[in-house]
Amino acid sequence: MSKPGSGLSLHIPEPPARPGQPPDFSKLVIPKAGAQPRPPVDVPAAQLRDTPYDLIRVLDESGRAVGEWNPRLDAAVLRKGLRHMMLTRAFDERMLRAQRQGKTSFYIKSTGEEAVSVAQAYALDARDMLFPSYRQQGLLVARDWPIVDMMCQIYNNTGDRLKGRQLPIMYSVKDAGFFSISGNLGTQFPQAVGWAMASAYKHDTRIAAAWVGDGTTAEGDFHHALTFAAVYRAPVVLNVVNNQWAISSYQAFAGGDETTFAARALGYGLPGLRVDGNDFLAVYAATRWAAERARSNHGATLLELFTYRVAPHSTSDDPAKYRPENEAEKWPLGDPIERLKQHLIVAGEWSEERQVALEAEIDEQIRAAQREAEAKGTLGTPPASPRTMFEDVFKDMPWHLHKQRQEAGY
Amino acid sequence: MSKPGSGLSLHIPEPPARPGQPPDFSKLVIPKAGAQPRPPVDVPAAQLRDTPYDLIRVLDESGRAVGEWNPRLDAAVLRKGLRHMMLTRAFDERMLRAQRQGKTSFYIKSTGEEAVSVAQAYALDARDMLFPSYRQQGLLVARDWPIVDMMCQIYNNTGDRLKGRQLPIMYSVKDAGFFSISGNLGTQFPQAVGWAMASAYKHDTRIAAAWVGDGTTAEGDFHHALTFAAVYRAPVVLNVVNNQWAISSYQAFAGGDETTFAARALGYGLPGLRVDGNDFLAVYAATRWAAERARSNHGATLLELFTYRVAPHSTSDDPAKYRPENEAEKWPLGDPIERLKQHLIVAGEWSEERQVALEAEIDEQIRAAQREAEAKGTLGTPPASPRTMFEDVFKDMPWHLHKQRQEAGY
Amino acid sequence: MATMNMIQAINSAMDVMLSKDPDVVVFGEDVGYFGGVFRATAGLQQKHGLTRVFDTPICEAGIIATAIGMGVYGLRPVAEIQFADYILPAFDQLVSEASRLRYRSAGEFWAPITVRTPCGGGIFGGQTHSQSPESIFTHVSGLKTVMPSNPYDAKGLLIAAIEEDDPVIFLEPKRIYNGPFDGHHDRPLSSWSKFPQSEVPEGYYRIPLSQAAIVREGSAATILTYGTMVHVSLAAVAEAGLDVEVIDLRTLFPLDAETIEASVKKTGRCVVVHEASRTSGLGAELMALVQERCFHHLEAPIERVTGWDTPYPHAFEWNYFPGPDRVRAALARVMEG
Amino acid sequence: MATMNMIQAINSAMDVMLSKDPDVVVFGEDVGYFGGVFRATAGLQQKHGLTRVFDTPICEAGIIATAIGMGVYGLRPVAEIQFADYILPAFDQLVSEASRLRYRSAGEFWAPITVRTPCGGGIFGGQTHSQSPESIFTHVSGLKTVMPSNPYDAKGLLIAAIEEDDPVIFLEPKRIYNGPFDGHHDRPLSSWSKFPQSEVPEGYYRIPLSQAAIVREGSAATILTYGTMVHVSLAAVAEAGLDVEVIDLRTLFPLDAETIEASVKKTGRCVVVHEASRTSGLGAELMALVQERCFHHLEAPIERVTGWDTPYPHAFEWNYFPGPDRVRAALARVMEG
Ligand SMILES: Cc1ncc(C[n+]2csc(CCOP(=O)(O)OP(=O)(O)O)c2C)c(N)n1
Ligand SMILES: Cc1ncc(C[n+]2csc(CCOP(=O)(O)OP(=O)(O)O)c2C)c(N)n1
Ligand SMILES: [Mg+2]
Ligand SMILES: [Mg+2]
Repeated sequence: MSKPGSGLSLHIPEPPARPGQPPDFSKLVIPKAGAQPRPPVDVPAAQLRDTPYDLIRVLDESGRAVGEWNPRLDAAVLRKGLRHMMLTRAFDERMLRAQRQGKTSFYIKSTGEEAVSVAQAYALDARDMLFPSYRQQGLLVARDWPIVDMMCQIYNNTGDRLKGRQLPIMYSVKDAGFFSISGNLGTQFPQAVGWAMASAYKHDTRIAAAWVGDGTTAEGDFHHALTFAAVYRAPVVLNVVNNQWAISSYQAFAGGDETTFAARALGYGLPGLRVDGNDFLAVYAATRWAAERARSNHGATLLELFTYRVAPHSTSDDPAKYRPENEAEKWPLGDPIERLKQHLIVAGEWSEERQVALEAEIDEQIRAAQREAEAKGTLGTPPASPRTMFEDVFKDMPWHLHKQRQEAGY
Repeated sequence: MSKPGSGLSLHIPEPPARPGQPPDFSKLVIPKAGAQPRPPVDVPAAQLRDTPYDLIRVLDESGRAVGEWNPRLDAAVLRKGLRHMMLTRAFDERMLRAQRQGKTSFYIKSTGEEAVSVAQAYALDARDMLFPSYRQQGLLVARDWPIVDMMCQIYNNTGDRLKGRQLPIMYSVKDAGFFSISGNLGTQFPQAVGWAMASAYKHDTRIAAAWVGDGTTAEGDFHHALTFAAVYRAPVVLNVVNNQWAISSYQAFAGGDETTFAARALGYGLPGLRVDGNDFLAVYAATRWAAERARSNHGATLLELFTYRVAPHSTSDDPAKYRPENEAEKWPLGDPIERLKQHLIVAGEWSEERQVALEAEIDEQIRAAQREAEAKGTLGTPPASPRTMFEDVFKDMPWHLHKQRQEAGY
Repeated sequence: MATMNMIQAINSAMDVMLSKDPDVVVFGEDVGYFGGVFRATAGLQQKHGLTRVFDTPICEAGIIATAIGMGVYGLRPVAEIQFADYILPAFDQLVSEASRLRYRSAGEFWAPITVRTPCGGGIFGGQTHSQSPESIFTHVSGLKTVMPSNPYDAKGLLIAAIEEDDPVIFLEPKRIYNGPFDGHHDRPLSSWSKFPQSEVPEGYYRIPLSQAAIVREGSAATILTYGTMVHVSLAAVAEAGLDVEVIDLRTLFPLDAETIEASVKKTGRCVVVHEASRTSGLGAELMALVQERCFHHLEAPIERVTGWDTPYPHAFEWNYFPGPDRVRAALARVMEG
Repeated sequence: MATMNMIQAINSAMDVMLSKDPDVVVFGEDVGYFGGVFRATAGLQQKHGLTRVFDTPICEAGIIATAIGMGVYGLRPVAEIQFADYILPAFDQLVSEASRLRYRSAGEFWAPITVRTPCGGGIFGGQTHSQSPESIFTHVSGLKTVMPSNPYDAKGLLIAAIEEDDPVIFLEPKRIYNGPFDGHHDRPLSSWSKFPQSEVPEGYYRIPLSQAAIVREGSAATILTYGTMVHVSLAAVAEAGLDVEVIDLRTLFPLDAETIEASVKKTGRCVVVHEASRTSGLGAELMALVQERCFHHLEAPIERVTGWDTPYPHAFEWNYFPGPDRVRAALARVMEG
């Protein structure tokens, strides 16, 4: 839009391709797997000024695990990871269909981002506290939280522990160390830092982890979290899931054209690691590094998980309106499930046959869970009496809510 | 507070010295003057990853101007700069005394930070828009805005253009391109970016400049400003005046122990320059670089002006309660006025005699201005009828304010 | 004349102003290429260009601060906050800055910004896509707050808001974007095209701020309401078979006190209806205003029908939403009392 | 028993709770080593340690978010916002998070945080060191709002607030930190030591939230007020020579409706007094509440004496501040009307 010679001009970012144009990832630089050095977990952040511009990768094209970041996980663990990722994806597919059938009002899938939540859950301890966004359902799946319970929340049915108060997928699972998801983007990021500070204050050994998307990094809360984490050296793993899109907004609208999101760490003197988010082993290794660093009292790390949002933003969204239909297929970093499966097969620890069998088993598991959940009703089957909607505003119900409940006739 | 072996512990920053202890600047690394390379103004930010960790300095110990950043300014300009810095300091001293005499309720000095505002005003064009904090009175002085007008605002007297509405020193001078100062820290930072975006939108040639202190960088508005500046490549110079203190809080409470404030720029892909804030020539040169870069449509720059708050935070503050009494004297980067004076003398362009004469002349100028201002009254001499307090809430006064003014009896 | 629903009318208002005034710019999360999650800006970037209608970072405070800076420069920014629930991160920039700038600079600077944002429930948006925050804005000196109830008003009021030199919060009841809603969620939806207020001029016209509309004349009682609740109230009145005057406030601050006073003095009875939660809601101010001005005319206590003092519970949407039955019951009480 | 001014009483409340409960932590801008710009935390870091009383970055939203996270872990954070004017950047964390957490998680998580902040004018603080934002907080479901008017109440209420499992905004009228202020700014200042409310137990005691105090019994009319205005109202009543009942609300939400109702039913006349600006201020809710509950007992329109709907102008401090003359005039009007 610059009028040459006529002075300044305003720059408005644009994605490389829009509907009707061929997907274009030519600007994307993808370093060789295994080429990234793994620093000791207690290295001073000042010695990590290049990591934000690199990309930690373990799985090479052929599916072999290479380089210093290879976490050398047991095949058994990897098979479990494969299973949890597949379970997450199958769950998403089922719930999407349920939404289409009107059994719930809304749904958000994490397709293509399963490695982020599952591998990160593995890299953290079971008692570490998670402050997720709405796209980390894989964390709950990986912590083996009952799928049925998640479905009951999505259906707002009589089994919904949240009493029908929350939008579907806005889980809260204290028993799984999974913090109540907020509809307001980013607010959990600095709260996680506060939780971690409290853990440190109590000389506890538990750390916190939090997630935001690329778009959400623009919120003030992102800055507040990094500032407090740096100043008090809080034991927290701060994750930016860069899936390239924020609803219809290309990541450049959060600054992604200017530098990496991992680079934000440099401004606070924190380590910033950029990771191939579709590489289960790389995600596990980088998260493990950050968790060990935090647990050994060396403070916070910012992780950028570089991935792609294969699904629409939510069931209210239609990506065909703003990005090439086949962009997902052209994503150069592939699919996390495919890649882990390949790795296991190459390692002689898995086969197409077992894969097919596992798919069938998971499909049955999900169907069974859904039957069980739907036995408790779907949207429109009130989880409880409307009386309950006046509870939990305060610990004890004040007079005005008693009065209003009466007025409501419940 | 760490209990060894008992798990995590919470880190709380502490300044190197508290009252009763000797000042300690031993951790401070001060590079040699002239050693810093000056990149071309259109260099990609990606090639400026070290500048935030350096310190741009031009004046060496003997007072000579050395190195690539030497702006080679005329001696006449430097003498004017010396004069404006001295005028700013004398003005501060007078107004402090006036506050002590009860002629106003409040005052904030900029002692030791005069080079920041005066040299930066020189490096910008007269029509560029300034979005200052409350400690850049030197910007107005350097733009030759009448001292009398500033005093009238401080006195809230009949000459106060702001009709007595604002706290003393919260100037607003549209005619000098000086934006209304807000009592809320940092809010002007993203507003300056918006102004700069508008200038670019209109293909104007004017740029914006904004100032916050080290402590204020922790506010969300700081992050919002840098994000928008980076995304839209706004023509704005964003300044962090790191004077080591935020009231009683050492700069480490904004993250200053973990890295530099200039390093924040890296996270947004912006150039970040760290400058000796008490070196008039370095401040001028770095600001000029950023202004030229912005004006030639290469976007925003973050400048950290490394200086020391010699004065108390304000007339409500007593630094003896939280920092060593003589810390200011021990500040290794000296005094900006002394250093520029030395430079001029070494260059044969100035003398102690002329200095003494100038001091006397300035003293007389300030006294004359004060007499003129006080002729219009001091605090307690209403600037206008209380009727005016109901004006300017809206462009046109709505019925309810008419009614309230009536009720008030004005 | 064209037939427009509320989204089309709002889109048309921005289109008209973008064409009329080169200093008008429109921006917000997803408003550019995509045209907004509610399509309010659909087609505007394509028509008016990349630098006039564009996406922003997800940073409500930054959006408002940017608008203020642009306004100070001399532009007329129209910012969208994707949901009214998400305007709170920008609260400081709106209250401490946009609303105070003219006063603190004694008229040297001001913020001629318009902040559009969809509000209210009835769409199963859950706690954070259903709120009605207007009441807190009506407490802010220096801010004007508007909420239209139909396409014709929406366009005329939005154009007036954009031309206003004071900051305006323009709240859009999302439940009635596509058609009026009388609260009977179990009945088939009606589209705007069947209603006269969908007859909207294609071109420029204004509806002045701070002027309420008497949408139904009556003598038995007065209902003070706005937004979606105008339609709920009209349904309740029809069902009650009472000759009630229904006033659509349209601008919530500064209020049109004269119209309110004249009506209540005529009817002697008053019901206040809004979807926002009750305590310290705008209804409280309306009740205060009415009793200050009409005390000796009041024949019964003023009743308020509002959202409950709880968050908006997803599954209990219709237990929270103040429907026609509750309005009817309140009318019955004021008629007795 | 000791003689304390309000700052000392507030300091003592935190000292007592820090000693009593190892999960209590105190933080905010300049509250650590320095002890706070109003000295409310003076000596507490030295006594209780660096990690229990500490400074924070200048980031109100971060302070509140950190407090929420700590509260979720199980601590009882007491956060200071240096001036109530600067609480707005934290508005989203307070309203969308702290106040909603218990509800949206159906009781799994909550934010047992106390947010202390000095409010109000009368100290020549200008527009951004004088505001009274309490009204907007009383509109927020899930938040409790408290404002004491003397040292004894301040300590008892602050201890109750810290022990509360719901989030509490604890507003401290800074004008009366050192002594009560009746609005006669031209008269010599009085110190708390001359008043019985400065007799404060050194140890632990609580004053329950949501209980108003009748600070002066009377039968001619009722004044509903809180904070600094309690003292202004008492002065006005004395000067008017009327037998007026003065109620110090102490907790602004949830209100003590019973005490209010009983008093107005007894007196039949009511004046609401607060320093906050008028439109949609807490006074509006009080007027709504009173007319809902006492309509048939009211013999005159309820009057409100408040700050004007403008920012707080530095040089016109005493033209803005609602002094005893304005309260007396309002009393005269309700007695006639
Ligand atoms: C404070 C706030 N602003 C706006 C929204 C509306 N919104 C919901 S999701 C979303 C996009 C988030 O994108 P990103 O952070 O990249 O996460 P992703 O959806 O890609 O996982 C927006 C704008 C919101 N929920 N909260
Ligand atoms: C939003 C906000 N929070 C807190 C304050 C109170 N306050 C005024 S100045 C100040 C310290 C600012 O320090 P810094 O940013 O370093 O600037 P300096 O005073 O050193 O120039 C504080 C906390 C304020 N004015 N606004
Ligand atoms: Mg994203
Ligand atoms: Mg400072």
